[in-house]
Amino acid sequence: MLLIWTSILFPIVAAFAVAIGPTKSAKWTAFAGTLVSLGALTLFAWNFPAWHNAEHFPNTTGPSWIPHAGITFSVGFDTVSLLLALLSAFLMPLCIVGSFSAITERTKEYYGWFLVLGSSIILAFAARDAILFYIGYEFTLVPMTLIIAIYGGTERRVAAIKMFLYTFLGSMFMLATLLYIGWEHRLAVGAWDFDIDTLTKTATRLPSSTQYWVFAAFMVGFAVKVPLFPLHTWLPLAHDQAPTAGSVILASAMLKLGTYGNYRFALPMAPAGGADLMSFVAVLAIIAIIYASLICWVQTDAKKLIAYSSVAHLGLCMLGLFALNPVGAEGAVFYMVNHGLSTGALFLCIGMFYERYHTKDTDVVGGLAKRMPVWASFMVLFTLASIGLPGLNGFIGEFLCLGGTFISEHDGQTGYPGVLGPWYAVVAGLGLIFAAMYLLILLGKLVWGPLREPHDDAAHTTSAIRLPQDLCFREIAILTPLAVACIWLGVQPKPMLDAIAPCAERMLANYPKEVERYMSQSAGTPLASINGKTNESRGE
Amino acid sequence: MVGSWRIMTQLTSIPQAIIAPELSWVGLALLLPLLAAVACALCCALRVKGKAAAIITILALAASFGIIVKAYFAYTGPVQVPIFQWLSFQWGTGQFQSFTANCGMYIDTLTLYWMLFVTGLGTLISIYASEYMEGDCGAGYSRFFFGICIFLFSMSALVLGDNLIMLYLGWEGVGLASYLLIGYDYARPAAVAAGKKAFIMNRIGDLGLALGIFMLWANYGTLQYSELFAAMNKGGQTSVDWELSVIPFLLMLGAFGKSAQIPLFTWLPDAMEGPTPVSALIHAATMVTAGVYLIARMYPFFELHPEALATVAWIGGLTALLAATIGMAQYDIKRVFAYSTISQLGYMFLGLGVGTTFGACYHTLTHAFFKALLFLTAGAIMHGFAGQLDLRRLSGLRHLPGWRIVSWTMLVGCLWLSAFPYTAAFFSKDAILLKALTSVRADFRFLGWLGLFTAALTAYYTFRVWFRVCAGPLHFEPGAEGHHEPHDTHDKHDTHGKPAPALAAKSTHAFHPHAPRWAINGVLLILALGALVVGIPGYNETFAHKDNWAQQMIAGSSAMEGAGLAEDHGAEVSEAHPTVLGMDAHTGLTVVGCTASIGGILVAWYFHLRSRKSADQLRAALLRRWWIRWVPICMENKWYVDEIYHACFRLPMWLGAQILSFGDRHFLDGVMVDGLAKLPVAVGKIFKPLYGGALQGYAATMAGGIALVVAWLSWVWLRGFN
Amino acid sequence: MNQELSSGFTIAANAPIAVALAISALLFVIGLVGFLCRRNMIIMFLCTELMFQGAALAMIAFARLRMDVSGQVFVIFILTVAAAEAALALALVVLLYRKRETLSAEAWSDLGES
Amino acid sequence: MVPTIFYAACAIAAAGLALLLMQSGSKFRMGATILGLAGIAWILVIVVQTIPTPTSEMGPLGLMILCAFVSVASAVRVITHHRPVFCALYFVLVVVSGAAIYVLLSAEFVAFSLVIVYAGAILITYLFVLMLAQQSPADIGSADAVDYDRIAREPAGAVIAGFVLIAVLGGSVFSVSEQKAESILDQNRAIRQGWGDLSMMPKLLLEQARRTDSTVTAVVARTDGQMIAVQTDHSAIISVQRAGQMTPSDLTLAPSLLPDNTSRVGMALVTRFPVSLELAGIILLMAMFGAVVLARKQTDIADDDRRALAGLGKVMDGNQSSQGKANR
Repeated sequence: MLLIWTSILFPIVAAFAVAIGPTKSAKWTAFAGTLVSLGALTLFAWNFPAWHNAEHFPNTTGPSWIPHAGITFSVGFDTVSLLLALLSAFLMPLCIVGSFSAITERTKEYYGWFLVLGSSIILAFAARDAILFYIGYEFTLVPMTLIIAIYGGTERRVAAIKMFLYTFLGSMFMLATLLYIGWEHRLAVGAWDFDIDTLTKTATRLPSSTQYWVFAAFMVGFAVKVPLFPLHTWLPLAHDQAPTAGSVILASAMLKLGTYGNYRFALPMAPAGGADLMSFVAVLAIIAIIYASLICWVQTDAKKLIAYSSVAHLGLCMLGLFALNPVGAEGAVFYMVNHGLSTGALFLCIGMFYERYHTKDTDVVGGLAKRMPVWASFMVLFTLASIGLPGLNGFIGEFLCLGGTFISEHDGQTGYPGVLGPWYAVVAGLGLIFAAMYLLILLGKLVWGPLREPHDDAAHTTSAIRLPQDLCFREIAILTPLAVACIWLGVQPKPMLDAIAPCAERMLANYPKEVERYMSQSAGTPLASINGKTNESRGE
Repeated sequence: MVGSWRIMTQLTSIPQAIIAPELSWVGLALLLPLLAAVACALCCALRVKGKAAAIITILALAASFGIIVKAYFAYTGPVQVPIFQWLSFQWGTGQFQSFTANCGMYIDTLTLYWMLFVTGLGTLISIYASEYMEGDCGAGYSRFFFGICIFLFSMSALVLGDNLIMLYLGWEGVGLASYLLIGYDYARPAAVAAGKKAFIMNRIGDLGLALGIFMLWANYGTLQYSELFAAMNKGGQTSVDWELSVIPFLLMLGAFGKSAQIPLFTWLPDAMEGPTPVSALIHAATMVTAGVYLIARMYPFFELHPEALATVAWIGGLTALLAATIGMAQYDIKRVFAYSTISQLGYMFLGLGVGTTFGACYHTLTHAFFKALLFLTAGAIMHGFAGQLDLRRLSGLRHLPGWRIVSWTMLVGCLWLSAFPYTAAFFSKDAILLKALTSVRADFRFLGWLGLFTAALTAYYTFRVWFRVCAGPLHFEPGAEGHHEPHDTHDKHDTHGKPAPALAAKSTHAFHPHAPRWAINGVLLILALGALVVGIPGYNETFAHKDNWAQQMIAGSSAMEGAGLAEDHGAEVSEAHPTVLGMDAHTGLTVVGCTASIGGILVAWYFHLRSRKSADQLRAALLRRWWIRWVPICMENKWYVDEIYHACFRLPMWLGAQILSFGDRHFLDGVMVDGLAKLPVAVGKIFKPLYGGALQGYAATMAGGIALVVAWLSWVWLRGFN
Repeated sequence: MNQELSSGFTIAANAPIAVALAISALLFVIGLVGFLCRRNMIIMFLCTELMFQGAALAMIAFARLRMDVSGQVFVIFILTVAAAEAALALALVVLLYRKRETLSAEAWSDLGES
Repeated sequence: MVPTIFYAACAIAAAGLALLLMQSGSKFRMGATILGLAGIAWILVIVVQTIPTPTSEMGPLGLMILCAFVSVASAVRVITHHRPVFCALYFVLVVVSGAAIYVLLSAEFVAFSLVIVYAGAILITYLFVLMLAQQSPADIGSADAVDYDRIAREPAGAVIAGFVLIAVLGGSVFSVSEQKAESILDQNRAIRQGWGDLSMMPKLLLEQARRTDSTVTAVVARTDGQMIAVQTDHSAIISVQRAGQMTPSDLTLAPSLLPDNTSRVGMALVTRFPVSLELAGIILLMAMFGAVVLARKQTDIADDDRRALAGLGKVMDGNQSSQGKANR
């Protein structure tokens, strides 16, 4: 408990220290702050009692905050949220070190806000109270908006505002739904309570028609954050304009809040709605995969390409989640962590060459294997991890997501019936081919091929800190932990898979019977599912 | 029509594998290449100038080979060796409530058979490459061997793995190695593009394989070979369930991608952009046979649908013919060999399809040797003549001192490739064609004849190369590139193979081709010897009437199940069709095969040695006649397959992607999102005059607001009263 | 509930009080209209005083109706506030007048976006 | 009462007011004035009609209506007159007629303080400022006022907003009261409150008690803890200590001894709203300070001078000082 709060609050303490302290030491203070946060969380994970048993949330009690509204400061982890929090805490110091040379102006504000960002992300993952979660979830937006709007590219203001408003709009749906469930709880019991478990129990008791709307509203909220197909357009712009470290955290930690929200709220709270809408969401996810992949193919901006690839990858993650069986759910959770690692690393790599050439246009720069062999090696490694090469981390999640989708239709045997099936997997699998296509094209342009460099040396000289041609020690030190993590998770996924399994089962606890109900309904009326879909699309 | 369908119930059981953790030392065959890869990567990182990477690689691969040999002699029966738990978890206790794909090995004769030539050839080709790549010392040398080690590791994982996920790991891993090595010379866009193409086309096949794996899991609940075979042994899956029957087709797609069959064959010729040892090892001898291995390994499952194997056969036969026709019209030596590889792989698939796994696997073995040999000789020529591979610009190399070993070993390779009577390939190809020709199915017999015709074409284009390059008057022009040839190495070579003074006058830039040294020559000789040795099982069977070693190896594995039974079945029906051209099947085939082979060679001799002009005349004559001119044009342009793919798939998709990209930015984001965001602004503009800054505007808003609120309140109250 | 509310509507039961209330409403509205229409800042403030008058009259009327002196006390407070407001507002007007040499309220529209 | 009729009256009054504001020429003025007065009269008639008035109240009602007309008419002039000074003077008329209505509503004290404070103090201040800010006659030229006094700003919109307010409010209020016309004034409550106020004023209570019975020496609490028990005939019984008596005895006070309006207001001020009273004082004080600060002659002082005034040294480097500015 103490450790969790340390990991949440210490960055904020460090942020104050950064604000008060001298400009020179700001970056080291920030680094130390994130390290302590990571250390505390690691220590907590080391002694975490629930890695291997299904005991529900070992540490969940917390002091009351607003007693008559039933809001408490309760934090605690299950393995999934712990993994995601660890991922965020792990990336934070790397991002801070990665910003040493990129951020040369207004450094104090930058590191201060960055620490606040890290803190709020961990808070969102750790929260056991829905309102506390909402606070962490929403508060990430403030520092991120500032980081993009102040330190970003040429269109940073537009990007920051669009990101803020868009995701804010989405989370309003989420908040409204949470409050609604809290209200239902009050009607039933007579007192407010926003404990997530309590809310889940309340929500699952609602009639299925209500759950349908609860789920739909949750989905709207989280789909913006994930982002799912028609609601994704804020992401490429934000990524394109954000500074490198901002992109990393945005892709690796903040987008995970969306999928995590589905895992923690939408799916377990409204199983009837989930069962009704699973095929709809799956179709959207598949559209996201294909659509974003195709767009990636013709992107010339390296960062935008990675941003769109995030859309595609998280589409696959959502597909796995909505396969509603343990294989898919395991894959999806695994994929959340993996995507964080590999995409974060890719953003870092691109940031590193951007610092040297001040362009991300793959038509202008290319063939850097000759100029920056060390960088090229890392880039190739992370790209392969992102493609999903077996033996690296990306593969496990991708394969399980796809496999979960494939076997979803197989009733009875797995204990988890579903309505997706081979055809969904076939279409989504095309995404795998596309992923190889666009990422290899990126590699082919950026890393391989004859050397192409922009000719204006002005760009080099204006850079405040002169960087060596290839990566310096600091940059290698950033990428190496990520590379090790990518390889390690690819070779030894077993401990993590075992840790996720009970959580996945718990999340899916209500699904077999709900899906069967849905299937028996739609069997009675063949058009039911189609009607459901059109209703839903109208609702959105 | 013989459905293997009906045979299903007669399956003899596949020997059940026992779990033998004590055999885990075989895992060193996996581990060593991986460690060597790490060492090579370190060499790369430390920018080692010497040949340390090559030495490490050779030692590791040789040790790996040694381990496999030891395992071969220690072999008693199929075993399953667990190593560590990889991708596995469970959520229940039932059969379908766990997902298990551990890192482990499944060792049976098929595994050993494959591993023997994979590691053996890997070692030899590494030795060859240690000399071949020496020009890149300090630049890409370590990277090259890193790729080789990764490849060997992946290939070993593919073959040794005890479940399909391990196979998939190896499957993608060899794809990666292939990608890295084809694009080894990354400054050349063509090489990069070829690597990319190879990876992506393989990925298409991989998707099929992955889907097949899912389907297997969905229906059998396991991916372990031993458990899958046990489930097969139980039989019972005779119901016509579309899910079961689709399994072989999905797996087949993977095999077609990896083994460059129609429709996924176009990457292989392009892959020749890679360094020649890579072409020899990966794109001729080992990796491309992974498809054959997959089908052989999963052979029982290919009988889940009656037409699955027939599809394999047809694809194989057609690919063999198509690739041979293209190969006839190519001028680049490596491309000719590449198409011949596709063609020979087609034979293997034909063999698998018509039911002789033995023939297919035996052909894989022989092909590995002679094709590696051919590629390595081509590589030696390319190495010596600064990248020159155009067979019109090289001639009579056997007269050149220092090039004799190359010329004669190349002849061995060519004889073997053209299935010259009583060479190893003759036996292996015969095994396939015999099976096809004696099949009860008419279409298989047709494919057999097609295969024979292809054999004649093969003999022709093979010897077209040899007669052009090695025979005839001495003449050569150097190639354009000398990229991995630092100048100082030239002089060193001159002492070894001194070119004749007359040659210097002939070549334009006073060019000195440097002849290969001991490593290349030695490897060529060993391979030529190997090509002879792998014929021994064939000799034994044909002349000594002993047991065929290769057949025994295959028979001991899962691959034999279908084959053995189909053979029995074939023997039974061959009463009705005992003959080929009226003779006993064996004799008839020997006669026909000899005719095809020797006929092809003679034609090649006439057109490409005796009267080289007549070849051009023939071509011109064909081009003059409108009704036949499409044949040479199509053959020279590879039947426009690349172009068709481009027009049918790549271009529409690319256009679609452009449209989507534009739509995403300007419609979805521009119109929908930004438009929605502009709505409040537009509404606000209506009221904007009120907020021009004048105080009264704000006051008026206030008054209006109060009026509205009061109106609403009074309305509510009035309703409440009435 | 209903009963309680309806008792609140006895305000108009006495004719003089009803008339006073009507006047108070009219004064308030006239003041409002004046505030919106006039451009002279001083007159605008005068109009707010007019609105104060309306409110104060309503207070007195209700005080009479309820026979409760609180209403009258409130009017005293209104007077206080009006005096304070007049002092400050007029000081401000003087200040603004010094800056721009005009009493027009439209000379001061810096609050606007454009 | 039918609300529609009331709305029509409001509309007519609004039209008149709008016409007056638009200043479209003096020929409309008379018509507009008549129209506006007619509208207002109609409103008042409707209001009076709604409530059946007892004959005893007819006199005050007549006076009330007279004052109403004066008040509303002069209010209209306040907002329509071109000359600010006249506006202020008309406002005095509004205040005075308003004070008359206060008296009619038996709020004498407030009425007089209104006249003194408003008409006397505040309006004089306004006039001062008006004079201060008045343009010289030469600037006015031929027209009798400057533009911003002559031309109203969007009168139609303002009038609509205002009269919609009154129509809606009045319509709803008066339409309801129609059904409640029989309600009477809550006299009992007022009496009770009056006695209650008296009980909180012990000296006055003693005085009133002595006025009834001169032997009273002290007023004591009754046995039920209350000071005063109000009877149904509006008289009150208190418990008093009489001279020469050991035990307290009851004394009945007649309704005529109720405290008058002014003392009740004063009492309410100090007993029920003491804090508000203090706050009002503070507000006034602050307003005075504010007025002094605001109206003081503003001079722009340079940064360096300001620092000098604050006792700080000058900033040496110009560059640094500019940085300092940026920081501020």
